Amino acid sequence: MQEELRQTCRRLLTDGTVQVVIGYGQAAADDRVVPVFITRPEDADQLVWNDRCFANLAKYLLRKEVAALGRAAICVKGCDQRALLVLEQESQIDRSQLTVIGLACDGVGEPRQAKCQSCDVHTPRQADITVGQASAGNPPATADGRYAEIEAFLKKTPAERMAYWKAELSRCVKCYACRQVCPMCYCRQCIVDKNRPVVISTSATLKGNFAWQITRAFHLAGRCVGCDECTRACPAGIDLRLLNLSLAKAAEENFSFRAGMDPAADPIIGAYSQQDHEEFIR
Amino acid sequence: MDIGYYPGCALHGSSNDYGSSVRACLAALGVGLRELDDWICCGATAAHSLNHLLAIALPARNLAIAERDGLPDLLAPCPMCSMELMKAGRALAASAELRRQVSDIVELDVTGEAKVLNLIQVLQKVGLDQIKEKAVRPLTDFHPACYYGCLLTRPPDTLRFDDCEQPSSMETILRALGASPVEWNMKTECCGAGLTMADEDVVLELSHKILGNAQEHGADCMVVACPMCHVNLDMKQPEVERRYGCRHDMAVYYLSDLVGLALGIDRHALGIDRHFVVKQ
Amino acid sequence: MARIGVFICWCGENIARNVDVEQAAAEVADLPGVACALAYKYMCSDPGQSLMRRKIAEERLTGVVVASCSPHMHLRTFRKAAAMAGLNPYLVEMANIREHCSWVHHDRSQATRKAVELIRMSVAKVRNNHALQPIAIPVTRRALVIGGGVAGIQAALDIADAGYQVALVEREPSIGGKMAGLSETFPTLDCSQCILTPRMVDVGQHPNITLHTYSEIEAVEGYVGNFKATIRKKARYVDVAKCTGCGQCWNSCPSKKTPSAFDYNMGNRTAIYVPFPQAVPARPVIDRNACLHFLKGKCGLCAKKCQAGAIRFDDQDQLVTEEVGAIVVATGFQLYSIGKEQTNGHTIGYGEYGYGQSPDVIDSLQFERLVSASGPTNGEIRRPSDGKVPKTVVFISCVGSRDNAKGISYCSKICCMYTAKHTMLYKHKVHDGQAHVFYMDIRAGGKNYDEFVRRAIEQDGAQYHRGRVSKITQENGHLIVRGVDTLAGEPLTIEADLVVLAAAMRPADHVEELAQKLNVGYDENGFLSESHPKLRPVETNAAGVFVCGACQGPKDIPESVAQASAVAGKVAIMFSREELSREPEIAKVNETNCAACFACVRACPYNAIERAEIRDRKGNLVKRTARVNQGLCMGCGTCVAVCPSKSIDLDGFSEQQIYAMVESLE
Amino acid sequence: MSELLSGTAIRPWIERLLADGKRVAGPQRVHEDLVQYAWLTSADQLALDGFVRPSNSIKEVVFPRHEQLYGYQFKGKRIELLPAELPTKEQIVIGARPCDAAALPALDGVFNWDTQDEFYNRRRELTTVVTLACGAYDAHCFCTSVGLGPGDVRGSDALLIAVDDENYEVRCLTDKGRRLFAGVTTESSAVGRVMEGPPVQFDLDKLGAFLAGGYDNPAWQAAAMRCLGCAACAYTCPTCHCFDIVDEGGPSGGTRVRNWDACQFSMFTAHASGHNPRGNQGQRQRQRIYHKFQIYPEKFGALLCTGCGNCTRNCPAGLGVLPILKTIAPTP
Amino acid sequence: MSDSNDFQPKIIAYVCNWCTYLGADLAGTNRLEYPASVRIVRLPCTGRIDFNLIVKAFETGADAVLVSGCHPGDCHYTAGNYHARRRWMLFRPLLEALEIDTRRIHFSWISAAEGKKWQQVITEIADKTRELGPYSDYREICQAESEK
Repeated sequence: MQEELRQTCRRLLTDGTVQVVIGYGQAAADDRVVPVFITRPEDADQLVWNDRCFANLAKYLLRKEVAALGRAAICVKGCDQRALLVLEQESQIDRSQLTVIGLACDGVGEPRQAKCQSCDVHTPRQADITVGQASAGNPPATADGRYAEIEAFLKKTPAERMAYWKAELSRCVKCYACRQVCPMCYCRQCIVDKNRPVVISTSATLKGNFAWQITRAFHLAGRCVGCDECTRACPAGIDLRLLNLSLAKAAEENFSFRAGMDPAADPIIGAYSQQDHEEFIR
Repeated sequence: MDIGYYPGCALHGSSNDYGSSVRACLAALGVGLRELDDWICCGATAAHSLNHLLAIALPARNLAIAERDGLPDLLAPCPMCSMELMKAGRALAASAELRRQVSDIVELDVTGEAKVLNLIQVLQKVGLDQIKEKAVRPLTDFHPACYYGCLLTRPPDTLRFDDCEQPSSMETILRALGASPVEWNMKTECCGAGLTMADEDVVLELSHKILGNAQEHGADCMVVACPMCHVNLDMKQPEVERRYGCRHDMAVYYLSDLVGLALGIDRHALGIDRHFVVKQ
Repeated sequence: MARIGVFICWCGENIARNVDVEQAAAEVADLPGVACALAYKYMCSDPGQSLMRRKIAEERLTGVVVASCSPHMHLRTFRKAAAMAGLNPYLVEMANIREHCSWVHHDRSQATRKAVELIRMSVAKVRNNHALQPIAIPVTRRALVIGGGVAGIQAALDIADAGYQVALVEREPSIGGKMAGLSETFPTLDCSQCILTPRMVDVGQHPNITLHTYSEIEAVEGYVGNFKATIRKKARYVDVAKCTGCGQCWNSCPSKKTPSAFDYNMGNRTAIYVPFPQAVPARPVIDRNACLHFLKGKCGLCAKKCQAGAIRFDDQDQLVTEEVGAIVVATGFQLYSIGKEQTNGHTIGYGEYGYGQSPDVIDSLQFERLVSASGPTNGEIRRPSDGKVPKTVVFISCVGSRDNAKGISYCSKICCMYTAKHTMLYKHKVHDGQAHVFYMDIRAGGKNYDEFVRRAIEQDGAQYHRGRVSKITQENGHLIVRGVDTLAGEPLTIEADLVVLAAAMRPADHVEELAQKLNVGYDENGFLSESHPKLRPVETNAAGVFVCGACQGPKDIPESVAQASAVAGKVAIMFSREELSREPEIAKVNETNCAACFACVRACPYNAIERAEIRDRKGNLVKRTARVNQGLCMGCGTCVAVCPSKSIDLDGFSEQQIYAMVESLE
Repeated sequence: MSELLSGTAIRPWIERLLADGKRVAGPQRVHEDLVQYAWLTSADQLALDGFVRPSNSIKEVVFPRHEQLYGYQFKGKRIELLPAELPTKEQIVIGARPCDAAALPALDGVFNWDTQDEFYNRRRELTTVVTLACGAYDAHCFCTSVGLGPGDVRGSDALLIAVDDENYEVRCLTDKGRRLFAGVTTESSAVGRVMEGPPVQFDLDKLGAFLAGGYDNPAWQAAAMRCLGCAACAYTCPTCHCFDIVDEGGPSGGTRVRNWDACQFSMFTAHASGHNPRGNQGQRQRQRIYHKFQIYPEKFGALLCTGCGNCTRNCPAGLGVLPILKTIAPTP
Repeated sequence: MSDSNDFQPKIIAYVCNWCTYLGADLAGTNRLEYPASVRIVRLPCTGRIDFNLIVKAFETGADAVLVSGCHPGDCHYTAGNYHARRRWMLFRPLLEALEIDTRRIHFSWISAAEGKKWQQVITEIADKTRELGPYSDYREICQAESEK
């Protein structure tokens, strides 16, 4: 499969379809797989594909340093592709100018990452080129198990939950790795960097950290595609996935909507239906 | 097609003729009736004016039995029964809280899903073509006045069936079988119903008006789908005639009687020979 | 450094009773940025306002907080006053220490503490206010009137007489609306056509009015002062320019059996027809569903007869556009037809009144045609079934109205009056006839209205029965009306020859679609929503769109006409200036920060935000951004809430202001 | 002869320190795969082995991520300043890595160069650093390339060297250290051995030469291409010390605070005008390397990197000092 | 936990300018008394009310927050309240996950004619919040300093 990937990219670069392939490569110093930006056909062999290809490369499409490299092809896993769809819906990328190389994926990480447990996009959708065959096909989308963690978490007592978040968020140093890796965080100036007014305290105190994580999570409401890059990137090991799940769950339960799944479905933020049904407003 | 069957008190007693009529007629149409095991009162007793919860719980138990025994469609030939059952069904479907409450009372799992049908609806379910196909004897010599009474189409929000003021579903069926129903004015008037015990005079007057109006509009018989109506129009007819010194001589059939006759079932099997007014 | 003046109003005793205004003044005087704080008996009074003006000058104030009543009461007042003193009005805020404090909290110390906090909030806000300039929008001084009934006609004429161009759109072949079909009108019993047709002619001849009959609104874009309406002119198959209206065509038309909509199907018309003799324009249309030429491909008699050669079988629908500054909606009403399935799902009719079953059960508009001299019976009251003159007529009021079972909870308002009128007209024509009226109660408020009803009862002998009709059946050519007279306390059966149903008034069909095209709100019954029931009764929440007549709610002719003239006045006011000035408290995009996700574009209820591009001098795309159309934005701020980076903000309720207010509460 | 600290003695000793009201920090297992320096509330939390190094650094002990400098309050028209009280509690770091301890002298320079930072200095005075010589290294470690090693004592008050699974040799290096261990250790003949450090990864002279002329080298941009511009590297780096000063509060008053900041944020150098002298990530990474290997050394005569490798370990894109230097100044 | 009698819960009410604000005005006109510890922040429309405002309210020491606007269908701006409703439908689950006390966040539709309802809502919120006591959890969060 890796060979197939390399050939594909070599071809795309040779015939000038693209000027750069955004993909995965082997780090020089250690065993890690890191993002690489291949601009010459002969370098296509640097591309790798294995279960350590964690990064959601979609984010790089939004970085001007990368954009400067020219017309791009991007390697995506099923989950990453969902991000592309949202970015397209939010007119951040011009899909027609982009070549999407879908990588059939059986999951990443050893043991597999949490998101892979309930994955239903092993084979990326709407890819221009799909490389490889996922041994697990795309199972029918069912909410079963998709929200297991948050459901389990909500079974804890309020006191336990409060204690949990106090402990976890007290470690947050506000390095904003969660924001920087997130493909959906593309604001020109993040709300937390605005100081007139100060909506969110920039201090890495519990106050600032709660406000920040509430905001970060809610700004992803109906947008988060569950790539879990925020969780992976967090140097303090905070399970941000939980928060994203709670919103994804609400979106699916209330509006049977999953971000980045259906090109035809309208975004749920900035939209409404008179039929929206709740029971908490009096 | 098998459906649940809730006879209710009348069809087991005073109106067992209706019972046999329904069974025979539907059997001929290939509809199997599975009588609810251990059914109880439909709630059309003092309950429905005295105790709201009881009025729901009584029919609810019958519905629960149907649901338990996997009988999604439930026939209640007596309109009072079907109305009570439908009313309960709708109330239950609307409120989870009520379902919980009632389930406790009747010690059965009440879902309110069972669909209650009256006789006409069952025949509609069978389908006109089906009935026509099986018919062997056209009813050309019948000019019935179809009488729906007060309950078959009311209250409209509960029944959601036919036009509550100008019903025509019985006519449609009979017309399809060759009969020529008459247009008349008292299709949905009250026959006095239960007052037949309490205040016979009222019943006699009302029945007289109904029979008379049917007569004036050229009816040679009447068709009902309610045991109570049948009692007041059939059993009381001689008394009416005596009281008002007139001659109605109006045979009163159950809908299933005429359909049954069309299907070639004999009068005895349909229980017609147990009616009071027998036309020469 | 801000120099804010705080003016605390006693409102006589209203505030001072529960709030220690002097202490409050003393406390807030110390707040950072506050230059002076003082209490006065009546801030809204002349001396109060001049005190404020004087202080603005003396203290060189950069902002003002008036702590008194609700801003809905006096914010405008105080902003005007500030403007007179040369302070930008948008640097004035209020603290509502009356409705929200002194009137609802009777513990003086608590109320005073709250008042101080409310003032502190407003000070915090005003410190972050910016001077705003009203937004100027060019106005196309031309109006579009939708609907050619009496309301539309009145509005069009008044606007035209004020010297402005008007385009009048009517979906029927002629203007005139419901009123053209009426016989006499209450409470004066003057002939409807006699008073209406002259106005119709005026419309037809008015130099400032462009008439689009047999036309419908296809689309409307733009915003107040700058609308662009696309109008579909349905194919008439008659060249209006050539046609002289001589009548040769319809007199010779062989297809005569089409029920006339104008007569509510009580009479027939030809395939080429004018709906009624006094039609404006007096030009026929061809009904292609009835015309033998279109059905069978032969005939064409009309074409042969027409000297002017005005018949055009090849005519097509045309789309014309009208650019206008204001739009008047006057689409009127229709009757709820009980007994038939209603167009909008929630009002299902029951058959209890036999409408649709017996031809002799008719509705009140049909009755109007029966009595009308120009009607199908030439004004003789003959019942539809057998043309006999009905000797007993039962009128039933509140048919559908005030009946939740029919989904109509409102009173149709005019039925009591026209039913009384009907009984009179009937009596005047059928002297030996007897009119019966079943009613719930008689609502005859209005000049000479109750007298009118009394006349119907006392002089013309109409029998009024207070009660409902339960059922109407047919009995050897009679209608047996069974009801109850609740005053006599007994059931009542009347053998009638004719039954007239005073059916409920409902908005005309498809008015919802029109409302959506215009961004105008409507209630659950489909009546268009005015923007304030008392103070802005003919405006809507869509700036530049006005309503009059029965499309806004049940009304009689005088009210409709009055409302129409009111609308004309509003439009004339709007047109009296070169430019509109609009409230500047609207959204603004920080175009450098906007990430162009366009969530705001999706969210805006007014489609006031557009996708824009910023290009450098050479025309290269620098970035894309959202941009607010100042003419459309109404300042709700929904966009602000959906913008994650707050790159869009709301002047007057900016992030800065709101957070300052909240933080001032710590 | 050597001083010996037996494993069994460590916990009671820490409990005593805690009981005496001292603040004790040390490696703690947060999750099964995450070890961080943290304040201990009980001795059992201390984790000394089974990992290479904590994912954060000990700088927070002397330079917290958030610090109140002073408060202010609007009193009518006046503004009243409320000085923040300085810390008073003695604090001890146990099990610091040499690459963490060695960062402290570097920080001392910065916080005492033009002004004396009383907050930093006070904390520094109150702090005793007990370093534990490394027992393992990983692919990210490069202390030997910056002139340090598994047993380096720079910045330490005492050094622990594992003798066996149980016991540690204690080398007290300062009075603070000696005071801390007085009466805790026992005489012994056993001596701990410090292991070999990781192989040298790059040549400092070559690097110096490259930096001298490499400022405009396009290689920076290429090397930084995958950098996403977060501060995971800087905030877990023992030596990074940039901070931002902001006022937090409302109309009634507030506090002026100092929060960590990092040169990898695009906002770090953004001007009000909209201009940004470090417009792209290449320039920002270049700044980080230059600061550590040229600017700081020129000013203070030492490197601003201890080769701990945290930057790479914590980088979501697998970047950091070592990977960059390897691509820019590879050692043949 | 303070004694529930003397504890005056601090309630911040974000209300729309056209319905609820006027509803509160009406409560005033009708002299309907209610607890004095509520602070109204007037916004044009519930559509404008951002979730950050709720967080900020708690940061400034609110014990309860109310968001109130026009009934569905009545929005002065036709749809702002529908946007708001959807926002809160998503926001509450997040707060539950974070164990921010949703019993202290109230939403209501109060029309300009419902002065009575305004009085009831505020009174009930005050009572309920008094039962819950001061929102000490969030106060702690806000006071917690990073280690000194």
